[in-house]
Formats: sequence, C-alpha cells, structure tokens
Amino acid sequence: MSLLLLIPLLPLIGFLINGIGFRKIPKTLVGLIGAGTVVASFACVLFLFLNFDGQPRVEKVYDWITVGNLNLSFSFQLDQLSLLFMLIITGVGSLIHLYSIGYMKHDEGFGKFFAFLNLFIFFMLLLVMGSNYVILFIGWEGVGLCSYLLIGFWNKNANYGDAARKAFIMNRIGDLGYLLAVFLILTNFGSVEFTDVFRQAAGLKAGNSTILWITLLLFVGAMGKSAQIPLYTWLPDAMAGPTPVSALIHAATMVTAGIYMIVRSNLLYTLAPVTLEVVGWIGLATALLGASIGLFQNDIKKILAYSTVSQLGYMFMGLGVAAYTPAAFHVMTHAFFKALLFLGAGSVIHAMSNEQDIRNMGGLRKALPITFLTFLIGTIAIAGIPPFAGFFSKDEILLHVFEHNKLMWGIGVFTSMLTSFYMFRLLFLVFFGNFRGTHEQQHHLHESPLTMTLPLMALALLSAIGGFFNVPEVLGGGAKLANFLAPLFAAAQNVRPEAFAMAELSHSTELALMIGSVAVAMIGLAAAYVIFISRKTVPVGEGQEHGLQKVIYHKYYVDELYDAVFVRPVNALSVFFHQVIDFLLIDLLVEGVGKFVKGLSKEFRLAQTGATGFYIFAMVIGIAALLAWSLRGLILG
Amino acid sequence: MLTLILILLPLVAGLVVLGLQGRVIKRVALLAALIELALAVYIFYAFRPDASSQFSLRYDWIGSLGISFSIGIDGISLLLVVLSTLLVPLIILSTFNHSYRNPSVFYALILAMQSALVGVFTAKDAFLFYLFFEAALIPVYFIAALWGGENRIRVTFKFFIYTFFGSIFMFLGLVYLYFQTPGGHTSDLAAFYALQLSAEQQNYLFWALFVAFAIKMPVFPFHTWQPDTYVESPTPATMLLAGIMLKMGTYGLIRIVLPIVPLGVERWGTTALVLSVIGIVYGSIIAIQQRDMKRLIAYSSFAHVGLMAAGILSQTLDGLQGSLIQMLTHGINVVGLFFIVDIIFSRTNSRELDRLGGITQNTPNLTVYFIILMLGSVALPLTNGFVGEFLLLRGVYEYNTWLGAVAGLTIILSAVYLLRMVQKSMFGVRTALTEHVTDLNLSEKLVLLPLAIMVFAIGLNPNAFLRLTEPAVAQLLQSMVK
Amino acid sequence: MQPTIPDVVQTIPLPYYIWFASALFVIGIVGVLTRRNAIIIFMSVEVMLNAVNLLLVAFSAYRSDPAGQVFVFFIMAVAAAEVSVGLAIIVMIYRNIQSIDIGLLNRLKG
Amino acid sequence: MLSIISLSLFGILNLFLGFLKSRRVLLPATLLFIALAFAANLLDWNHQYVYFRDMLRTNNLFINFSSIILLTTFLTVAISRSFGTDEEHTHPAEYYAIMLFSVVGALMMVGFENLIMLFIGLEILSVSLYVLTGSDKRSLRSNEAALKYFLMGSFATGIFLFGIALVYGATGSFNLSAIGSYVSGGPTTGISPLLYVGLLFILAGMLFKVSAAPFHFWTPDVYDGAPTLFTAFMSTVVKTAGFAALYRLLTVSFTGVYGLWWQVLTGVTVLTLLVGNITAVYQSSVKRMLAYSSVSHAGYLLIAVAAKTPQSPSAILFYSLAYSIATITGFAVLILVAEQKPIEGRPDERYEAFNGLAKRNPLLAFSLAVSMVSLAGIPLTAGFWGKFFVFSTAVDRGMTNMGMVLVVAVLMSVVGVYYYFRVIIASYLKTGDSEPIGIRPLYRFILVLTTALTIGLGLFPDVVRQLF
Repeated sequence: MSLLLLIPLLPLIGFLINGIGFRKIPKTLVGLIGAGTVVASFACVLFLFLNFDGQPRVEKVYDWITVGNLNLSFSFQLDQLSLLFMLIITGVGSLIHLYSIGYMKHDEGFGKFFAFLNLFIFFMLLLVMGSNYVILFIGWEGVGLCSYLLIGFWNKNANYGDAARKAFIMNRIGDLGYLLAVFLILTNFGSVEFTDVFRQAAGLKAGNSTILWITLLLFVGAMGKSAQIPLYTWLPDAMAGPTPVSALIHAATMVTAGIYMIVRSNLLYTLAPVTLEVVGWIGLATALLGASIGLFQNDIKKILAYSTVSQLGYMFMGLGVAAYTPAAFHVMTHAFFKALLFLGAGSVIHAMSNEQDIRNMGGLRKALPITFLTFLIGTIAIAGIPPFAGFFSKDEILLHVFEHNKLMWGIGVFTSMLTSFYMFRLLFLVFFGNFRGTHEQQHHLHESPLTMTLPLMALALLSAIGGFFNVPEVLGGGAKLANFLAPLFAAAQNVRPEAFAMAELSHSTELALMIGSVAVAMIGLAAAYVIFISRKTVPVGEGQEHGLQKVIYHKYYVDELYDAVFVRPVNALSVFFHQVIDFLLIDLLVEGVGKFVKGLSKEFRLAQTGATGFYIFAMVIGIAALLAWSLRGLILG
Repeated sequence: MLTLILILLPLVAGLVVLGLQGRVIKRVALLAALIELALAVYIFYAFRPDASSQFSLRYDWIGSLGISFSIGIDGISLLLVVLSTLLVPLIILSTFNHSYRNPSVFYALILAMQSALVGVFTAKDAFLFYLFFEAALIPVYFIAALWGGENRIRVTFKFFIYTFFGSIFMFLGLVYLYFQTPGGHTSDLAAFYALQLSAEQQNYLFWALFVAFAIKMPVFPFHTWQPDTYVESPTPATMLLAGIMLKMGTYGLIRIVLPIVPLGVERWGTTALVLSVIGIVYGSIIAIQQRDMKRLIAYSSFAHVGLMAAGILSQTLDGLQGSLIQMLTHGINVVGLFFIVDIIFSRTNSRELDRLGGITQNTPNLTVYFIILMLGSVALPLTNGFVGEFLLLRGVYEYNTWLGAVAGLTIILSAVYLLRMVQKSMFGVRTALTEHVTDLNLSEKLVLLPLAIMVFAIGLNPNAFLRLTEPAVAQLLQSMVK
Repeated sequence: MQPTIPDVVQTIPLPYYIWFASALFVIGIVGVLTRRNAIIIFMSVEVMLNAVNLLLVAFSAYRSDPAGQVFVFFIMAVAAAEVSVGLAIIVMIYRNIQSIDIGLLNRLKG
Repeated sequence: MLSIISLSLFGILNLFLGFLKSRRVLLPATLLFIALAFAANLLDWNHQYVYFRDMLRTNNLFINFSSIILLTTFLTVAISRSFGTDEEHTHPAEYYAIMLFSVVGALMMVGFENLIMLFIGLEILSVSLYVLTGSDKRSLRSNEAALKYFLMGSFATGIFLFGIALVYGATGSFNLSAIGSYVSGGPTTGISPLLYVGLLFILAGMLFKVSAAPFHFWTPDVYDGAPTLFTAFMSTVVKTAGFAALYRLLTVSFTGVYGLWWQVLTGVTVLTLLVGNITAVYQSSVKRMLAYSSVSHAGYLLIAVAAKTPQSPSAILFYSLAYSIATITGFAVLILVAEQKPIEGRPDERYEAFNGLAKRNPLLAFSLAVSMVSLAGIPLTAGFWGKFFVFSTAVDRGMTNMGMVLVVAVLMSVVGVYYYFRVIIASYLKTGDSEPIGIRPLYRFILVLTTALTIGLGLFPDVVRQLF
C-alpha cells in the first residue's frame, strides 16, 4: 500500500475504532488512538514532503462511478499544493488532537469526540488530496458533515443543534453551486480530473463565458464553505461546538477549503477576470464586515469567529487579485495563529468554568501565564505586527491589492486597523485589568494542563516564526513558499501573464506600504490601549447599546434579515403548499371527482322514481330519440 | 426456471404460512424470504453483465391470443429483484417485535406481495406485466386496510381506487398496442418495442401509460393519496409501498414508456419532467414543516421519487443509471427511516416531532443508524444517496440546465427537513415521552445493520450495480433513437 | 268468383294499413302512458299488439305470404298466456292493497 | 335441440314430482335434469343442425351459450332453499318447473333462426319470469316488482313486435338469413324505410330485455323486489340469452346496415355504462347495487356487440360466463347474509349486514370478495379477462369509432371498483356482532366451485376460450 493512501486511511481507522467502540474503549486509549493516528499521518506527510521531487503525481485507488464515458475515479494527487495543505491539516490537527485530550477529558462524549475529529481529518485530507473535483467534493461535503456533528456535539442544547443545522444547510447551498459547476465542467471538458480539465482549459481564451460560469458557481461553493458574504452567518454560530473544533475546523482548516479550491483552480480563475473581480470585492466586503462586527462582540469565541470571517475575506481578496501564493500563505499563517488564539480562548474558558463573556473576565494573565503569553503572540501575529507570521502574509496580500486597486487597498488597510483594535481589545479585556467574574470562578482559576499548553506553545512558536517561510525579497528573504508553489501557477501565468505581472514596484514603495500597514496596526493597538487599559472601559451590558453600535452588535441584523427573507417565507410556503395547495386544491380536486360521482349518483337515483308510468314514458322518449337520431337523414332528406 | 421459482416461492410460502399458527409463522415467512434472497444473490453473481435477458422462461399462456407467460431477468430487472428480495426479509424481520392480529394472513399477504413484485420486475409480456402490476395492489391494500391506523379504511380505499384508476388507462394503452402488433397479435414486450407508431398515436399512448406510473410513484400532482396512505398504513405496508412498490412506477417508465413511445416522450417528456421537478421542490418544501415523522418521510419520498422520474425522463444514460441506482438506494433508505420511526413509535407511542426529543441520550445505537440512513437520504458523498443523486442531477442537467439547477434544490431542502427531523426527535432535551426509551434490541439491529451496510456498500462501490444495468440501459437508449 | 281474402285486403292501399296500424299502435302507447289502472294499461298493450296483428296481416296479404298470418296466431296465443299471468298478478296486487292503481306502486325506487 | 326438448319434458316431469309427499327429492331431481340437459346439449358439438323448417339452428355458438345458461341455472337451482317465507304456501315443484321452462325460452332465443322463434322464446322466458318475480305472494315488494315487470315487459313486447312487423313488411320474411340477404342486397335494390324503423323498434325491445339504458328502468325495481334467488336467475340467464339473441339478430340479419345500429348501440352503451355504474354508487342495499351492476354489465357487453368483430361472440361468451358465475356467487352470499338478521321481517340487504363477515364466515367472505373483484374486473379473476376481451373487440374496431366508448367504459370500471369494494370493505374491514351463519354442504360446495371457477378462469382463460 502506498504511503499516500495511508495518510487519509490512518485517521479513518482511528474513526472506525473510536466510533464503533465508543463508550467501551477507555479514555486514555481513545485519546491515544485519536491523536496517534493523526500524528502518524503527519509523519507520513512529512516523509512525503521531504522526499518530494517536485513532480506531481496522481495515484488511482479504484474506479468509483462509471457510467458511459463518465468515469469518476477515486484517486489522489500529490503536488505542492496538496502537500502544503496536508502539512497544515495534519500538523495543526495533531496539535489540536493533543490539546483535546486535556480539554475534553471530563466530557462524557470523549470517544465520540475523537471519532468525529478523526473523521474530519480524513475528509479534510480527501478534500486536499483528491485528484478531481468529485473527490474534492466528497471531502468538501464530508467536512461539512463533521462540522455539523461537532457543532451539535452537545446535543442536549437545542440552540447548538440549530447552529449545527444552519452550518450544514448554508454549506449545502454552496455545495449546490459547486455541484452545478462540476456538471458544467463535465459537460465541457468531459472529465473532472484536475489534470485533464486544466490541460484543456489552458487552450481557452480569457473571458470565456463557460469558464465564467464554472468559476462563479465554484465560488458559490467557496462562499458556503469559507463563510463569505452572503453565506457567512453560520460560522459565528458554529462556535457552539467545543473549542478545539472551533480551532481546527472553523479556523485552521475546513473554512480554508474554499481558498484551497480556488488556488487549485487558479487556471480557471485566471481565465475569468470577471469572477476574480467578484471574488476580490466579496472578500473585501466580508473582511470589513467581519472586522466591524468583531469590534463590539463580547463572547470571546464570537470575536475570534468574526475575526476568522474577516481573515477569510482577506484571503479571498488576495485571490481576487490573483495573489494565489499570498492567499495560500495567509491560510498557513492564519492556521497557526487562529488555532493558537482559539486554543488559548479554550484554555481561558476552561479556567473560567465555561464562561465565555469577556465582560466577566479580566486580569487573567497572572493566573494563566502560559496562556497569556501564547495568546499575546497570536494577537500580535494577527494584528500584522512584524516579525510575526501575520505580518508577512497579510502584507503580501495588501501589496498585490495595492497593485490592483487602490480603493480596495485602502479599505483593506482600514480593516487591518480594525483587526488590530478588536484583537487587542480582546486581549486587554481578558488578561488585563481587574477580575470581573464571580468569586467561585476566581477560586477555580488555574493554568491548563500540559496536554493543552504544549500545543499552545508549539503554535505560538509557529505563529512567531511562520512568516519566515516566505519572506519577501525586499526584506532580504528568499520567498521560499512562493518558489515552492510556483509550478502550480505556471499554466495560468502562461495563458494570462498580465494577471501576474507586478509592475515592478520600487523597493521604497514596497517598504512604505509595509510601514504604513504596521503603523495602522499600531494605531489600532493604541486605541485599544487607551480605551481599555487607560480608561478601563468595560463594554456595556446586554441591550444598552445605542445607534450604530447597536446595529453592529446585532451583526447588522443579517440573521434576522435572512430569517425574514428566507426562513419564514419557506416555512410559510411549506404550510401553504401543504394546507392550501395539497389539501384545498389538489386533494380537493381528487376527492372532488369522487364526490362528484357520488353527487351524480344521488341525482341519477332520483330518476328511478318507482313510477311505472314514468319508466314507460322514458322508454318512449328513448325510442323517439333513437328514431329521430337514426333517421334524421330520412326525415331531413 | 430460476425466475419462475423466484416468483412462485413466496406465493407458495405464503400459502403454507396461511395454514400455520403461533410463533412459527414469522420464522417460516422469514425463512422463505431468506431463501428467496439467497436465490437472488445467486442470480446476481451468475448474471452476465450484458443487455440480454437471462434466466428466461416462456410458456404459451393464452396461446390463442399470443399472450405468454414470459419472464426473464436483464440488468434493469435484476437490480429491482435484488431490491425486493433484499427488503422483504428485512421487512419481515422488522415485525418481530410486534404481534399483529391474524399473523398468518399478515405474513401470507406480505409474501404474496413479494411474489407480485418480482413478477412485475421480471415480466417480459405486456399483459403479464399488467397482471402483476395490479396483483401487487391487492395484498398491500389489505395489509394497509386491515392493520392500519384510525382512518385506514377511507385512506387506503382512496389509494386503491386512485392507483386502479391510473393503471386501467395503462391497460387500455396496452390493449391498443397489442392490436398494433402485426399478424395474429402478440403481447410480447419485445414486439411492442419493435412497433412503428405514428407521433399522434404515441402522444395519446404516452399519457395513457404515463399516468399509471405517475400515480404509482407518485409524480406531482398525482400524489395526494400518498402521505395519508403512508401514515395510516402499518409500517410494514409503508415499507413495502415506499421501498418497493413505488419502484414499479419508475420501472414502468423505463420498461414501458421510454422504449414503446419514444416520440411521445419527445413530445411530452418535458412536461412530465417539469412536473417531476415541481414535485421535488414542492414535496421537499412541504416536508419541512411536517410534524408527523411518517408524513415527513412520505413527503421526502415523494420528492425523491420526483428526481428519479426526472432522471428517467431526461433520457440520458446518466439519468437512467442514476435513477436505477437511486431506486435501490431509496428503497434501502426509506425502509430504514420508516423502521426507525416505527421503533421510536413503539417506545414512545408518538411520531409527533414536537413531543419527542433527546432520544439519543438513551439510544446511542439507534442514533448512529438513524444518522447513517439520514445521511444516505441527504445524499452525502460516500453514502448510497450521493451516487444516485449525482447521476440523476447530471442527467437532468444535461437535459436542461435550468431544470437541473431547480432539481438540485433537493440537495439543500432534503438537508433542511431531514436534519430537522433528526434534531427534533433525537437531540435536545428529553420529554416525558422519551424519558425511558430503550436502545435497539437484537432483531432491530439485525434489520438496521444490513441497511447501514448497504448504505456504504453502494456509496463506496456503486459500480458493482451500475455495471450490471449499463448494457441494458444503453441498449434501451439506443433503441429510442430509431 | 268471389274475391279471395287477400284480394279484399288489397282493395285498400298498403300505406293506409300502415298508417292505420301505426295510429292504433300510438293510441295504445298513449293509453299505456296516460292510464293508471293496471288493467286498462294492459288493455292498451293489447291494442298495441292488435295493431301489430293488423299490420302483419296486411303485409301477409300483400305479399301473398302466409308466414305473417302464422305469426299473428302465435301472437294471439302468447298474448293469451300473458293475459292469464298478468291478470293473476293484478289480482294478487288487488288482494294485498285493494287497488290496482299503479300510482300506489312505488315502494321500489331509488 | 335435444336440450330444448328434454328440458320441456323435464319441466312437466317436475310438476308431477310435485305431487310426491317428499319435497326433498325435488332439488336433486331438478339438478339432475339440468345436468342431463347439459349433457344432451353437448352431443351436438361440432355439428350444424337446422330444425323445424329453418326455425332453429344449433351450432357450437349455440352450444356455448346454452351451456352457460344451463350452468348458471344449475348453480341457481343448487343454491335454492325455499321459496317464500313460509313452507306451506310455497310450491317448489312449480317454481322449479317454471325455471326449467324459462330456460327453454332462453335456449330458443339463443338458437332462433326465425323471428317467430325469437318472439316465442322471449315470451316463454318473460312470462315465466313474471311469475317467478311475483312468487313471494305475501310480499308487497314482490307483487309490485311482478306487476311492473309485467306491464313494462308486455309493453316492450309490443314495441318489439311492431318492429318485427315492419321488418316483415320491408323484407317479406321472418327468416334471419332471408332478411340478411335483403339487407345486404340493399345497395342495389334500395332498402325500405320500414326496415330502419322496424330495426329500431326491434332494438328497443331487445335492449329492454338486456336492461340497457334508457330501457333499464324496470331492472333495479324488479331485481330488488323479486326473491333474491330469482333475481340471480334473471340477472344471469336473461342477460346471456338476451345478448346471444341480440348479437345473432344484428350480425346475421342486419350486418348490411351496421352503420345505423352501430351508432345507436354506442350511444346506448355510453348511457348504460354511465347510468348503471354511477347510480350504483349511492345505493345502500347490496341487492339494489347488484341490480345496477347488472345494468352496467349490459353496457360492457354492448361494447362487444357494437364492435362486431370476429372476436365479439367469444368476448360476449366469456364475459357472460364470468359475469354469471360471479353474480350467482354474489347473490348466493347475499341470500345467506340477508336472511340472518331480518329487519321488520324483511331480509337485511344493506351493506351493514356484511360487516365483519370475514370473521364469522371466512368462506362466505372470500367467495364474495372474489366475485366482487371479478365483477370489478381486477386481474387474476375471470372478470378481468371478460373485460379484456370486450375491450379488445372495441380496440380492434378502431379508436376513432370506439375510443369514446372505451374511455367511458374504463372510467366507469373505476367507479365499479368503488361500489364493489364497499362490500369487501364491509366484510373484511368492519366489525359486526352477528353469529356465524350455518351453510349447507351443497351450498358450500357451490360457493367453492364458483370461486374456484372465477379464479381458475382468471388464471387460465384459454381453457374455456378455446371452445368459444
């Protein structure tokens, strides 16, 4: 068996063992199997990565669906992109598994949790390893399922269940778009294999309408999975799941599937400039929206969730300007620091006895030193302050955006400031100032166990140094990642070089931009410092917001809007169809036929009067009618 | 010969069962169904994957009229034979925790039903087909009407009359076709296929034949008998109806409508397809707000079958293959779901979603099976539902892009209503009814396990089935171009 | 030479017979329709039968074919049988309801 | 021919047997007579004879029809128990004899070669039935039925005779083939208008006998009022004989003017189907429902007559056979069920009387169900093939001609399912409180026999059909 096959298989085995034997296998063994398989998988990936010769290869497992000329095979593709993502998934995945052993220790669904996590890793690996759009789709839907299962993990709470369903259904909306795109691809290219499709697509002209539709529909899929406007509202709600889930699925890996998919299809997107424009602007809008909502949230995980939405928007903005490598790079760094932040938040929640409202926290840096430190690193990283990871990736995106459109860049930078502000707001409110919780909570405050802090430290390290994987030349770096990924974009560069051509910016401009964005981040930091440290402001309580703040606190009422525009009408339609169309129209018509016959029968019966005279009269009339009808020819001549 | 045994075995077993008493009845019935399954499995493996009809048998039944007792199995038949022989033992097994009045009659009727179903799926003579088609109606009507719920008499009678109404027009159409055959007339389906009918004839015939199958499936707007009947019938009857019987409709479309009246399909296919697609969306939307689990699944079944019909009417290889695999899939999933509803009902005496909740806390096994079957129904990749829906949607999409897109809404809507059902019944806070629900017992597991295995077996290796049906389907489509 | 009966019959043109018989027949029908007394109705039927007889005889004479007259005998014989049964029934009714008005006979209807 | 003579003799013999003290011997004797006549009838198989100077013709068709008539008579007699409500006033010997005589009339109607013979056969049958209808002398319903039947029947006879007279006037003959050659020679010599009028009058008379709308009004009332046993007899024997005669008359003599009577018959067929089936829906009495059902079946049979294809005789034969057997079964069960719990001294013939029958008497319920299913024309019963053959003739004739009729027929058979199944629903799905009904062995045997025949013919229609 090939090593490649082993990579997804290991977590699957873990899932099967834990899934079938849950409640029977002891917890320690569950943790060992759950984390062990992923670690082993990571080892395999690492081995492959180290032995990778730069030549992509496709490995077929078996023919899955064969109908006529349509052949969907189960096959895996090993190339730079899949390797990068496999590394992130199994690497961050391993750490989060490890973290979960500690975090979920007291949960009765421990085995179930690990089974689901392993299943998620399996599907996520399928997603990035599949060599065609359909295998990608298997993973795509599979991770959606795991996300559903894990958001609703604590199934006693009906709200969590609703959140889980919302996530699944919104993803499904996107999936429909994706599926239609697959049909379009099949119709036009006769295959869904990446290699086949791209080979044929390379011969097409930019602006081709088919490609436009394909890319737009694929992007609809990405909207759902990667929580872009308008399909983003599920992600903040998805925080109902256990925190490691938020870290792994809803920050580090699954939500970046859309970015993966677009990077994978970079050739198609490059051929569709219109779509790219759409992607860019939607990304930007999402980034701004997410960041702005993040400003006033009080739930620690919600803030991080909106931050994720915002960062994903950033990545799409990057994709929109054909900055594929920076987007992928940002996926990586984001995986590090966002996972770190979530896990840190988890550690805080753990310590606070499941308290998530930052208004009830404060001054935790003494009680949770490791958590604080690592969280701090994460915050700096996301805020885009050098030399931490976020700075490099974000800056590179902004650089490309600047090239592309100055307005976009301006908004992007503004968003960056907001990011810095709300992240530091979070940091300050949680770890500085005085403790605002109950006595009982204060009494229980404690640093998390080693299984939890170890991953935090590892991720903190990565967040700190992650940026150095791709240091731009202007800072004297070797742009290693860019070089590594370069072969992926060769074809796209070939068909439309202008999309990639960077007007050689002077180094000084480049540096100026960098300094500008750092400065903006610092402004955000400073503002947060002034408000929350100097003035010791604490966000107001529920229902006391005013004006714009209130609108933003309530997430611009988008959920309510969707409820009013989609959910209620569909529910009303359901009742209408059922009660009115089905019962009153169709069924009444059907029953009406029966009733009509019955009624007719009643009338016909009346003819049977029982009077002999009438009967004979009817006979005579009948004969007369027969005569008249038959002999009308004779009578009329 | 083997085919004849397949048809007669359940009938004979049914007669034997009629004479038995006590606990042995269930076992004999189950045994007969299992033997039948074993035979079907043998055929499955002995079957050569080509377009020919195998295990054929021909006996001049009404020689003077050219009506023969002609049966045989080709790929399309095989799939449905496998479906019926697989489901019937499970349906019988699913009744092991119930005790029905007059058990001997009950099981005899189930076995008789199987006999008729296998007959429908293997008949190669038009009138024989019609005969079995009608004959299948009687046992299930009686099962539903004798052991059903409160309104059973009215509801099942409506069902009976309605379906009879549909099939009698098919009968008329078949008689007409019979008189179009050259010479001394014959009702061999093969002879019907060879007819060269004018477009006008085919237009009429299309509706005469289509309505019968449309009611059976049912296709919008011929569906109003269905939810009531499913709800009022005892669960085994519901399983038979939804799991196997409605496939008689889709099978009929493939076997009768497409090859005999291709020009009629060309003229009216789009209309019928639009109706089917309306049914998908319409049924799904109605399902969203249902409170009764059985009714919910009934509407979901209605929606799913619309997709199958649409796939068949798309006259594409993908659509037909998809609908075939979906027939198998839908049978498995819907039987499983109905059984789970039955299990819940047997524990809580309720199917009202509003009154249930939190069942999973007592029943990990049930939850797992429920979720597996639910996932199959929402067509998650690697489950059986995905294969069918993917091919079906692609078939419809090839036929018409917009119809394909609208039909695709099923992907979203099915998730909406099925997740709601799972959520409201299994998750959340326990209610007074669900406080003491017990988990699956052995016989229940024995029913659900094969179903769950099939969910993944088909999902992972659909080619095992697609391979069998493809030659026959390809030939059928070939013949339509004549 | 005395004229034969057919000759005598033929002194009147055939259409006259037909019209006359038809008129008689219609009179019978009208009688049946308008009367409520069972016996009178039955007598009207007899009128109808006699119209038929007349017609048959006329045709028979004009065609010189005895079959028609033979038929008349049969009709007469059968009518006699009918009368016996019919009167029996009427008597039976009368015994039960002391009336032979058919208007009273409407228990069976619907 | 032998059957006609022997039956006449047996009838007289039966009257003599009535003088015997023991009435027990009557039933077996009558059955034996019928069986003997049946056997005698078969002797002529595959021979063509013409009797009495072209008055009667026997051939295989005659034998087939008369066999069906004799079979149904046999079955009817076999389920007879007593006539009337009390023993003292009943005269079984007479009634058996009258039944035998009426069968003689029926056979004449089947085999006539001359309109005189048709008239005589018709009258023998009718007059006998007037008597049988009124046989329950104490019952006002029976009286009323008899009088109605008698008045309307004799009126119809008048109409019929007038028609014959006119046809005679036009053609100069009562002989079927002679009329036939006149009619088919029409295009060259011209057809007298008298013939058209005469044909229509004859048709009206015949349609009255087979109870086709709008000449059907007597049927429900008479069937309802007559003792159930005779209702069974009437609704089967008369129908078979009537259709045999109608078909024979129209095809042998009037093929030349098919265009004329085809139109009339299709119109009447549609009307009959509609009236019969739809009116049956609302009935609350099973007996009356079966009466209307009898009207509706006349409609189906008329389809085969109107289609007039080479397959029509066999279709009519098969349909008559299937219909007769099923109807006898239905009435047989009705007799038992209705008499179990009389209401106000009258048999309870409502649907409710059948409630829970399956629990009490599984055999009765099953026989009844099979007969109803057969009447409804559902597959695997004889009735299905009957409908099949009848519809086949129409399809064979062509959709442009018969399409409309067929659609009505098909729709009406759905309506038929509705009212026939109500009986099944009552007996299987509803619960009743009565005791099981005791059934005599012969009765039980007859029920099993008819049920087996219905199913057997449903499975292997060719067995009989090869003979037709």
